[in-house]
Amino acid sequence: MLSIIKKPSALIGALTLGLSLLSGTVQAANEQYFPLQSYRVGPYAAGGTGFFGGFIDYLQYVNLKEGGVNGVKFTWSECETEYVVEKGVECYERLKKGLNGAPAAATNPLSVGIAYATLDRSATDKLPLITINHGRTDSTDGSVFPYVFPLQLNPYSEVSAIINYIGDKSGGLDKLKGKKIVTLFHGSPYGKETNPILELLAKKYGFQVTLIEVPHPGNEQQSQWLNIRRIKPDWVILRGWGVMNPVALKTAQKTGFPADHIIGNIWSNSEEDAAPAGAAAKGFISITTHPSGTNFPVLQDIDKTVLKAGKGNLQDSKRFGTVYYNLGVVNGILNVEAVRVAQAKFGKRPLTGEEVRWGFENIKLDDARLKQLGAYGLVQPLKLSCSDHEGGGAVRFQQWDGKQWKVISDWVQADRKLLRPIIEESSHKYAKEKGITPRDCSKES
Amino acid sequence: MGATPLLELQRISLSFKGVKAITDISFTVEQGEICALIGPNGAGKSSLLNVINGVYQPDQGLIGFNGQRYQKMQSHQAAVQGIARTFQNIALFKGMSVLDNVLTGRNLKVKSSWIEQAFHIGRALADEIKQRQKAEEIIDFLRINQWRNSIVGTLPYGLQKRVELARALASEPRLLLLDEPMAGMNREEKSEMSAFILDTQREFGTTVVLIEHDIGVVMGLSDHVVVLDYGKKVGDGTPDEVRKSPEVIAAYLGTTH
Amino acid sequence: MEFFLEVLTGGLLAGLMYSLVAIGFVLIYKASGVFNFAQGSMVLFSALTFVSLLERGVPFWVSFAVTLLTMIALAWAIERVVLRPLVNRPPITLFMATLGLSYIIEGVAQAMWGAQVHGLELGISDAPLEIGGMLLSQFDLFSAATAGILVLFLSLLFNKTRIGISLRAVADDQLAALAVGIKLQRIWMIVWAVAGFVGLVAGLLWGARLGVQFSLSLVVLKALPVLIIGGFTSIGGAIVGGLIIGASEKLAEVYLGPIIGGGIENWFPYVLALLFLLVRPAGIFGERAIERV
Amino acid sequence: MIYRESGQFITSYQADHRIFKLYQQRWAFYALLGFAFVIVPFIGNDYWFSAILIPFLVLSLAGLGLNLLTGYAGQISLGSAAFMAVGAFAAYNFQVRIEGSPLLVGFVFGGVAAAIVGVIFGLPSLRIKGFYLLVSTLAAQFFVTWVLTQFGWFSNYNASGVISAPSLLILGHDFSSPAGRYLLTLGVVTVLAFFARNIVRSELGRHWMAVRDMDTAAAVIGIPILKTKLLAFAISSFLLGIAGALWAFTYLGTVEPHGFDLSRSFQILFIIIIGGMGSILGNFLGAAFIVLLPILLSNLSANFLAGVVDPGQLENLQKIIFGALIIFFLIKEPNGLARLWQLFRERARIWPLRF
Repeated sequence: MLSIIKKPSALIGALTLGLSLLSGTVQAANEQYFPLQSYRVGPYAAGGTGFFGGFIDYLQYVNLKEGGVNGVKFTWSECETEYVVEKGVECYERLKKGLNGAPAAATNPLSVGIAYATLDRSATDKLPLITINHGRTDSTDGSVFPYVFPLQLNPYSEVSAIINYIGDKSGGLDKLKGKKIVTLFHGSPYGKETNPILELLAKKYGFQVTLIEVPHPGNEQQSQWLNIRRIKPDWVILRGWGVMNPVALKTAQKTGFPADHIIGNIWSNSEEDAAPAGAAAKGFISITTHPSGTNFPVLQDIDKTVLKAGKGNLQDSKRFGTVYYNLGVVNGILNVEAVRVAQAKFGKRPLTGEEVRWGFENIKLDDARLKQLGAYGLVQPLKLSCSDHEGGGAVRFQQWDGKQWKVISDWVQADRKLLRPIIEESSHKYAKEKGITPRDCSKES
Repeated sequence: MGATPLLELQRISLSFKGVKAITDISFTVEQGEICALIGPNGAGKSSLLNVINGVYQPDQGLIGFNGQRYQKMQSHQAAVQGIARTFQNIALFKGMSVLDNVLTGRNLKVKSSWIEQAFHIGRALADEIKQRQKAEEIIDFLRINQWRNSIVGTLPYGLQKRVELARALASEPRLLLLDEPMAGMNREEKSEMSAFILDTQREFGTTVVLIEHDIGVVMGLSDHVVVLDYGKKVGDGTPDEVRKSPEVIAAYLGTTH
Repeated sequence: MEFFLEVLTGGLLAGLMYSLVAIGFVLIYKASGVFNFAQGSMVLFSALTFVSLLERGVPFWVSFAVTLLTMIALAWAIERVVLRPLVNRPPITLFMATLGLSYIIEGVAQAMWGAQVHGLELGISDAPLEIGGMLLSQFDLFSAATAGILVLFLSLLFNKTRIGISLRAVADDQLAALAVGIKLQRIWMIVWAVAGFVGLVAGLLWGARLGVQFSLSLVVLKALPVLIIGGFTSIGGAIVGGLIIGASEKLAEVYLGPIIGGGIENWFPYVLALLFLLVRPAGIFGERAIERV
Repeated sequence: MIYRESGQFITSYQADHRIFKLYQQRWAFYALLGFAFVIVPFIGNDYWFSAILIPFLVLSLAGLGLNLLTGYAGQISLGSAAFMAVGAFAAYNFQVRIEGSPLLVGFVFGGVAAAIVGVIFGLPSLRIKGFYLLVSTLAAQFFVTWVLTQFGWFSNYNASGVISAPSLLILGHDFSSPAGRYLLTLGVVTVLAFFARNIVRSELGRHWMAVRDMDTAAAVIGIPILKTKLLAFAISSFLLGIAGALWAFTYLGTVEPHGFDLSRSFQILFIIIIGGMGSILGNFLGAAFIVLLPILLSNLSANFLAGVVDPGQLENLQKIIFGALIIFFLIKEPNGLARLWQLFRERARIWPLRF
């Protein structure tokens, strides 16, 4: 039954696409579609509403300001996942076919679990899976994971950059010797993922690292922080998640550990992570791949063309310019840029997922291009390739002043050369397990 | 009457948290007889049945059954030895059908393993059919055919009592313990139940120990009466002997019961 | 040694926080024999309502009063819609009904107040206090004191008032209580309302600790082992159970964690409770009924 | 016209022991099986296979597992997800560590491993009853997920602790396509449903129900309580373990321990409450309900209420609906959807001779 309904629509879609190619005229379905596996309820709703709000606002902005990319407008629809894996999969399957003939460009679930569950599917369906700032570290190796893009920053780069920053603060990486660093991590695969890298770096630079686990959800951390108090570390790296972050800050205060020596990672860096801790959060430092705030041309422009026109996606307009919102905008910029790059090669028309993938692999954002986009300082310089699906690996550091984040550093780069062999070892193991033959990237154009 | 008694209680005592429920009770039940336990409420009758089939463990004393002696009887062991019973407040499996309840009574006779049953292999089918036949015999015997597939919890009280008897009989017991089998019944139902108990004794040669308050029924039904009061034995003999015993009259028959 | 004491006191104080949630359970279990899994959602709901009112500029005590009234209304609704139709059903059925209830309450709470995280400041400093080299949290001390006052209040309520006496009668024997003319429904409603009040106090303290958000409802998972150890029917038991769980899980995490791997606080209380159960099936203070057949 | 059965008399106990006593019922059932095995693979599409049918089947199996334990044997459990996790990780390790081992043997291995863990956590059920048993099953829930995340060995030292399904090859046939995964799942679930059905109608099934309804009486008539309860835990966990393996292998293709958290256990419990405790059919009805309702609601909102109702509110609404339904079923129809279906069928049987 359903196939009877579905197939004609696909057929019509193909026909219209074919016709528009032949005649060169613009059809009604001259749109590029983004399936959005968003989450606006449940425990992680705060992140979801911000991120998807920013993403949608940017797409809207490109539509309003420039009429899309080369006349191809963007369209999207949302499907609520509640951050639950099965719902994410259901949404993926429901939306992957495109909308009203507009083909899907890429999926952006902003959820590690959903990303993992749709990883194989995205390769089969030839639909890029964008896991900005998160996801499988070894998917950085695009030769094994052609359709997965942990843009900007994978988890390994994250810790490496933090250690580099601590080194900076101590007056050079050689001064790390003998320092004591504690990592407080969420008791989950996500939390544990970077532990081996920290141990590796500890060996390399001669600092002492102690790994302390906080069981999920992390609403009770007394014993962990008493332990930290006993160790008296120079720095605490907070690899938190949800409620664990504010509780960590509160408990730190309770045990007398200074907030300005706690460094939050990429999932501990939003307003929602700091604000609930109240005064205890003041001074807390975290990494970010993009500053918060509205002081960038592109954000000013979005405010003018989208928000002021009453077309903004945020329910609470106060959240404009927050960490998650800006991440959504950055994600929008990168997705749209990929479409633009791909159109330059494949033609000014709606593209298939496979074509958009080529676009992602050939993204090249230098300072000049970023200035053009009005995103200089907001987005780090980024160059992707067949073998490198991360591209950047740099972060800036920000500090919570009790009300908002203030950027306190320039871009700090991760030691990606050191990490690459570890990533490849893991990706090759995966390839072997799944029987994948890696692409030969030297042959890719 | 056989040479060795089927059941022999020797100086049984039982207490709960220091409160004595049964004190030093001894008596014997011969093969094939119907023995009635009588006495006022709280005399320890039900507790005594519970000791016999291992629901409670006595503080001291010995239980002799079928020539064996036990300091403690476990429920499962009692069932294996051939002791079946019914309960004062009906202990049927309320969510199951009448047939299934009766079939559970045959659980010790099932020979096939659960794996055979799960895959319908080996002895499973023949076994199931055999148990079913036996169960149906009992169902016929107690005339509850028409409720065979009813869920027990939905049946009236009198019928439930009969189903419970059926479940007990399905195990082909040597000793049947009945705790107030006629409680709450009208005259007609009582005589019906009495007839079932007598038929059971005659047809299957089952020894019966029962608790009953209705003295008329007791005197008509039993071969042997034991009288309890405050956890002590105050009388033991044939119905006629007991009826004449002054202690019994004082303790029990003299009261308003 | 000093560190050991620090962990121990920290654990004991955290344990009292668990007790706060557990007390709500005990009240309801005593009066209606229901193991109320929705206690956690009630904590969430009350804290969320309170903080949302506060954020909208409603003064502290007015918010408190309004929230309390909401909890009483909730208790009334629960008695009407859930408890009354399920009277005389097996405890497991009632337990599962409270699971459904917790879903409803969580859904309503989020529909009404949204899912974002709220900070809650009760105006109690959380700066650490050093006493003889030992670290104490002012906030935890305050919570402990609150728990103490609450227990005092509840024991006064149960021992000195008419409601309390009827409640104890109901807890003892429902049929007998009915026979002497105690209105069961009314008692249930009152007890659920008091449990709602306890939930509100717990919600405020927990909310100030964690921020008011969804995972507040998860504190119920910590209260369960507390109840097992303390017994379902004793408020004193809930306090002692909380102290035992709090102290032992912290000590286990600190001293056992490094040996077998950290993050054991989630299951350790359950294993401890399980051991308790095997030794004392009715908890330390609970009474075991003799099984009658 | 629905169907008639006049003239069919059951003449032997053997015939009476059949699963479907009326030939119309049998016929309808075989037609349904035929449809599911032969027709559906041709008419279904990716979305139906991957997003609806496969999770429906896997959750039905999980519900079946829990139903044997809770609905039949009367032992309440909140640890179902943990047993699923054991099954998934055991099957995965079997596949990874033994080269070329057959897939189906891996499933069985996963089931057996889950059964062993189930028995261990079922042991306390001897001394503790009712919802006290929750403690034991919750201990299983938290302990198992902790062990699986704590020790990298279980996920073959994957940095993210995630396992990925191996290729689904059976006797050289590749079942990796959506239709293939559906057929594989359907096959496994069908076989196990028959297995479970036979058990609950056999002596062991009667033992379970006896223990559920009154365990002291069961002991008195000679039913071995320990063995009966432990078998309930073992067989229930066996089914749950295989359900876990299917969840990881044929549904998601990947899974992390966190995917089998407490909320999954709740979900499975809700399946049996809504579907019907002590019923085989009920698990399928309950699972269908729990899979379809959210999709239905979100589709409805996307198509008809777009812009009117905030999708977030819809999820809250769904939560409220689930909660309300659970309470409704507990109050009005403790035997769930299965009982409603049975009532409907009984009416249909005598229709139109009802009056």
